Amino acid sequence: MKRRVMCNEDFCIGCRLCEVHCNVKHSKSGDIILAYKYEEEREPSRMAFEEKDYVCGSIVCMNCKDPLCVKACSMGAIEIKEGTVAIDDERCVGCWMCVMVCPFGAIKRGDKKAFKCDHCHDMETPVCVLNCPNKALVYEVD
Amino acid sequence: MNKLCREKDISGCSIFGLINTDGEKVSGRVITDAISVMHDRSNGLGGGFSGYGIYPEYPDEYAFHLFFDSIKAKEETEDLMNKNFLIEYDEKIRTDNSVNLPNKPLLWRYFLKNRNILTKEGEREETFRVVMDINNNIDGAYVISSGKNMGVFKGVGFPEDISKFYRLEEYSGYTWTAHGRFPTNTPGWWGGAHPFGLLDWTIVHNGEISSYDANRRYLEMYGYRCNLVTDTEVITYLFDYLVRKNNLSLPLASKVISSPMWEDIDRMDKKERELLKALRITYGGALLTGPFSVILGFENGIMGLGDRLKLRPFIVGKNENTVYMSSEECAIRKISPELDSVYRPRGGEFTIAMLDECYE
Amino acid sequence: MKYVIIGNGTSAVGAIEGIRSMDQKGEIILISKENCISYSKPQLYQMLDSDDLDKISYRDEEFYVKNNVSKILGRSLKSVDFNKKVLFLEKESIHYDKLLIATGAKANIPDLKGFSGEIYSFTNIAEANNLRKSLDNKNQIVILGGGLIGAKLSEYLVKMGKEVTLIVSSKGVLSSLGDEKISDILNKEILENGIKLLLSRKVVSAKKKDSKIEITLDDEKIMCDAIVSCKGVKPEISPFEKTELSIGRGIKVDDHMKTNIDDVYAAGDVAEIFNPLENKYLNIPILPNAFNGGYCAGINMSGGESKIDTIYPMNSLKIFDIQMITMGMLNPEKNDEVLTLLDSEKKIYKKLVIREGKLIGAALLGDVDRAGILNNIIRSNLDVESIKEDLLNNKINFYVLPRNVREDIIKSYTGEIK
Amino acid sequence: MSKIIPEFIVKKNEDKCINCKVCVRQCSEEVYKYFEDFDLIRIYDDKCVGCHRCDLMCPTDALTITKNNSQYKENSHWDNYTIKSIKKQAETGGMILTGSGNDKPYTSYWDRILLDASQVTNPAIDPIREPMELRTYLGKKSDKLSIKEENGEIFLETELSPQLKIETPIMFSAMSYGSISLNTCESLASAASKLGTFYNTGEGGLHKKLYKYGKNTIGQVASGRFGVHTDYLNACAAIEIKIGQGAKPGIGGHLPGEKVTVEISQTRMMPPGTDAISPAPHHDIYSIEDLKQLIALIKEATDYEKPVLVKIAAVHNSAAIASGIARAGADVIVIDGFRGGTGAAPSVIRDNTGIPIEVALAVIDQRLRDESIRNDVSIVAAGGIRSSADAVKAIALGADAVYIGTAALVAMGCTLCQKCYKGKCNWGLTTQDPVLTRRLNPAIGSQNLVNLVNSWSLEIKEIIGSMGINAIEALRGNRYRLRGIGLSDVESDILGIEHAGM
Repeated sequence: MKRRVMCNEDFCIGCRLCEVHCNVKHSKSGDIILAYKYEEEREPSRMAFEEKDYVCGSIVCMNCKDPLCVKACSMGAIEIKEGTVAIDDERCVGCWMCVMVCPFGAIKRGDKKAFKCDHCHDMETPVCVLNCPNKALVYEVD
Repeated sequence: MNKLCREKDISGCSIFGLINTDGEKVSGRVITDAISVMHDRSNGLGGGFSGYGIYPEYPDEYAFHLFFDSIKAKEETEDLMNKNFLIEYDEKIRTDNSVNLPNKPLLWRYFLKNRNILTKEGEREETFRVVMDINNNIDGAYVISSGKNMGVFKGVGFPEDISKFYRLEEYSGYTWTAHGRFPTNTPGWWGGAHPFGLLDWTIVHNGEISSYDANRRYLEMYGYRCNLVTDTEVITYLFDYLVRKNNLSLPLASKVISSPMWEDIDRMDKKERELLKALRITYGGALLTGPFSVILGFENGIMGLGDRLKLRPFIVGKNENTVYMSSEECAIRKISPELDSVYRPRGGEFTIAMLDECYE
Repeated sequence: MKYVIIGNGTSAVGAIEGIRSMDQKGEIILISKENCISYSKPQLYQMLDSDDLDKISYRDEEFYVKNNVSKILGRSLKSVDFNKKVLFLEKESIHYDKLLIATGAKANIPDLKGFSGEIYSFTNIAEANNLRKSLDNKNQIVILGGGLIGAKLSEYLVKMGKEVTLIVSSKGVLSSLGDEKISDILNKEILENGIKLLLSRKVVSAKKKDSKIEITLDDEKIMCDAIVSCKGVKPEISPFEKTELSIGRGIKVDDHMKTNIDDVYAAGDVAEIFNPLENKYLNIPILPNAFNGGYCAGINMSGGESKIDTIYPMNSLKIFDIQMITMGMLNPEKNDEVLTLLDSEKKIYKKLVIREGKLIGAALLGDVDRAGILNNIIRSNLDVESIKEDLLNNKINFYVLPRNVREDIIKSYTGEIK
Repeated sequence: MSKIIPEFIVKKNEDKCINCKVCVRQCSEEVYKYFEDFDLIRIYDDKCVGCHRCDLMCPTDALTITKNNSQYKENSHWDNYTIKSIKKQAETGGMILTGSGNDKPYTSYWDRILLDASQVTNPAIDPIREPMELRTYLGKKSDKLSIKEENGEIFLETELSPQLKIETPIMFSAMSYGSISLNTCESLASAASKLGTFYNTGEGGLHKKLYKYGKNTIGQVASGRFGVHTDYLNACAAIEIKIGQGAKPGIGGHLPGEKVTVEISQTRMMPPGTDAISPAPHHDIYSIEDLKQLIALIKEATDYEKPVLVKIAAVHNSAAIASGIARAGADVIVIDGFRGGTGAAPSVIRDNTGIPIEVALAVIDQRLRDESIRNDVSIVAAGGIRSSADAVKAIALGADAVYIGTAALVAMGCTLCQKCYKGKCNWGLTTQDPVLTRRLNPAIGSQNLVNLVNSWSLEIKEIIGSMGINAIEALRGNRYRLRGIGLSDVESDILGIEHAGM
């Protein structure tokens, strides 16, 4: 099994709702208004939204066939679980070796630990894809 | 817009037809026996018959049956006929006035010969125009039948009463069709009863045409005027238009009127597909929808045809040299308890029985 | 098939995974001098205040069980007969079909004239434990060497409340990166955080004086309680020095991690791999190289075909508040183009080294996000002529790359685009 | 200072706003502006066109766009629209432009026509259980087929005129690449091909990306002759000569230079950045016989393989014009009613010129029948068809099929803000701005169109089934199944339908 969220940049409209919904999904309450207006701590979105002239797009972990981050992790804290490259929070020490090697820039630096898209592993389709208003984000499961 | 057209006839009905393919004639009593079995399918507001081969003494003259509302109408009609025809013989149609029927018009028959020497087609076209002319332009005159060696007998009443009124047991023909009517929205009037005849076409019809106005407006482009407020009129004209004016064979005409579904046409082999596609595209205005089964009578045969979904009953039976078509089997069994075969045509399937030969 | 791996570091783990991706059945024997499971060398600092090895374990016990690896731990290799394919330990001998040498590296410890006491080092668990145990009653620590280990160790020790003097022979810390600006920024950061930083100094001699140690530099004398040498590492090649194995600084391998002897491979800090960029053999002792080399060797040992990517140095390092990621060649040659961006206030520095239109080195200080995109540009040898200004002046952005390039990258890492 | 009162008020509910700035990023009219230093989203109501992109995109429904209640003093003669128009013209000195169709409260005859249904005497037909045929062929029909029977085999001797086969009597009307984006064109094209119907290139030529949909393309030849060349004519399944457009009869087209991108200029075969001006008339058609020549020319160029459509705006003497067009050799006549849409038109024309499609259609169909030439052409009704019911009524009045344009745009996102002429369509439809055009993903656009037409087709089947009809040709011209409501005798007479109760 392999999961991939692809962004068809021809149709990314730059609304950044993927980020919003990613935030909500990974908030404590799971409610958009509570998450944004009442929860004190909020993880930054796991999406990497980027713009360049007319081109924009949202990038999350692509679940490489042979992930460089897995090999570069100094703690052996990254492994592939059920088709998704997963960072073990307990073991990550924030050395950013993964950030150094990820060819898509999809791993983000948190306060002390790296984090990345988890492909909303408890859902059939990740929230960013579900909520993409122009279906620019496409979820592929092989 | 013709006001009458707006109040077109809607009716349930019984229909019956028989033909002796050897050309042996039977009395009008036979078909009266058959149609009267289906008494419950009519409500006394219309009944009628057509017989073929009933005027052997005038085989080459157009036999016109007419309803007149007034003597004036009769005189105007005769003036009009005289322009194109020689009236060989005319008489009041014999009736049994002991039968109590309402609103009886004046009934007259004429045997007409064309004054001009014409081809067969030319003769028929001229006759057609005269019929249209009378029906459209003479107030109170209606041509009920206009073919050769045949006639239509109809009126307001149960079929068996109509038969008695017209003394049908005195006529004998090789083909008979009959109709019992159950109109729902208009008081039955004599002209609205079936069969409907034009030239040697007669139609008895059970059903209602939901495509009526599409067909009517289509026909009006080609000189037909629909004044007699029945679907049956439209069906008759469609056959006339397709067969007489467009030279389609009866089977092809029925493929136009009850066209196969596109999905079936798509599945046919190329040659047949192209033909049926062309028919449907070209004569789309002649497609009939809505429930119907009809028996078309013509010079040398009868044809049964139902709608594409078979929404009205229709059955065909054969015994030796006689083919029967009926709304219900009981009517056939009544006059021919033993049958060689019984056949129930599918939706849109035509059945033709002709003198000398018979094919489905 | 019987695979023998000497060493239990990152490349050994890589090799086990590489072999097992091809061959689930073959016997794997792992021999290590160290009597513990594999641990993360870059995280050795954590052992300064704890003896809990689990905190820095690289793979847990279950890893060996799951991969069916027989461990022979705490034993060292005495000699080897490559002709007969036999390894000699202290008491036993082991036959191998395929051999991986992953013995790693050991600390460079300088001879200090006149000093007979202990010079600590900090390159493995034993050294780390030893240092920790000794630190209790020692307050003034002198660290020799301003490389990666030296700088980072200074930070840890000063955070533990020690008085740290860092003696660097060059003009700045991490001078080996070849970028003076980085060294300047780091020098400043280190000084600001209370470390006594002595630059361009040489240790002349040292001697014990009472309970203290007196170190004589070229221009002054300083007192301390302990000396830690962080003068880099050298490949651990001792068991093979007199064999027919081709050895330079480390064991020479080709791009398949193969040595000059059949069925013998080497990977990790002990190996030096031919680098076409510099046209010479390079020993780059960093973790991703070790894993990749091991993994590549593992695949080749078990009948597969794998070629190692061109290797170049890369590192992610945080000294106090300065996070930096460097990669490739930062020391430009004459015709190279160097683009830099500096914001001293925000402690942001960016440097790109471009040779013939290709990025060959990059350094990011402060904002290191999405460094991997640059790394991939180097690794994939992409043309950056048209995008270099963007790369320098804006946040690193995947969409800076032309579309076809981006699609190629996606395809090559993750498969066809539907 | 503008003296025009803003039309809309934009309200942001601060309790719900999460400051995600979707509104700022989505509004091309720049109603929203974010000031980073103050962490504030400023709202400029006067710029709002009421397209609802922002409130529909807002993830917390924090935005509402309402009509501005503050208006000029009520006056039934000098209404607000009139006052605003005058002020705008006083400020600018230009014509007032508008987009989409006539929105003035003229009578809609569709809404005054009711449909018949079967009861008892004639069974209604259940489209789920019985075949229900919507397939239609557009083109000239032979009056008579010549069929030969030889040795029991039947041969069709007549060669049919070229026909357009449509699986449902709904097509997408002409919208040019230029007036709408390429993504919008592609949505229409791909939907047409999935549905087995046609879309129309308008006067925009055929982009090379869309040649693959040629089988489902009607190529337009209009007065500017943009993008017309042999390959274009032959790539399309049929050619439509556009004489007029319902939204602006007698008015040409004007695509401003800034909308003429490189791609559009290549497609239209004109220099990029220059205004694309379609003249009001075809300058080679000053009379009906000139039209005949152009029809002949196109037929010659396409080897007599493709039907030629002629599109006219519904005007006062449409019936006579239609008869002329039929006799000039057109295969299909398209009549575009005064509710038809446009990318840009002077509002004075849009709102005051032409006649309703219902009326034009009824008189044209009757006129062609009176002349016995109804079978020589098919009739396509266009201009403000809003629903399957409108389509059914149009067909019963005599149309063979309908064109939908505005409804198609609405299916793809249009909210009828009528600002198409500005080229800043927030829904990515009537714009060429690369930031905006990407807002329509053709995969979604085309699916929405397919859904719309499929649901209308289902409804048409349900309606005709309820009438006891199971083939669309039995509905065509079947005015007996229509009844008027609230119509005067004259109106009933013109429409050729009886009043309800008759």
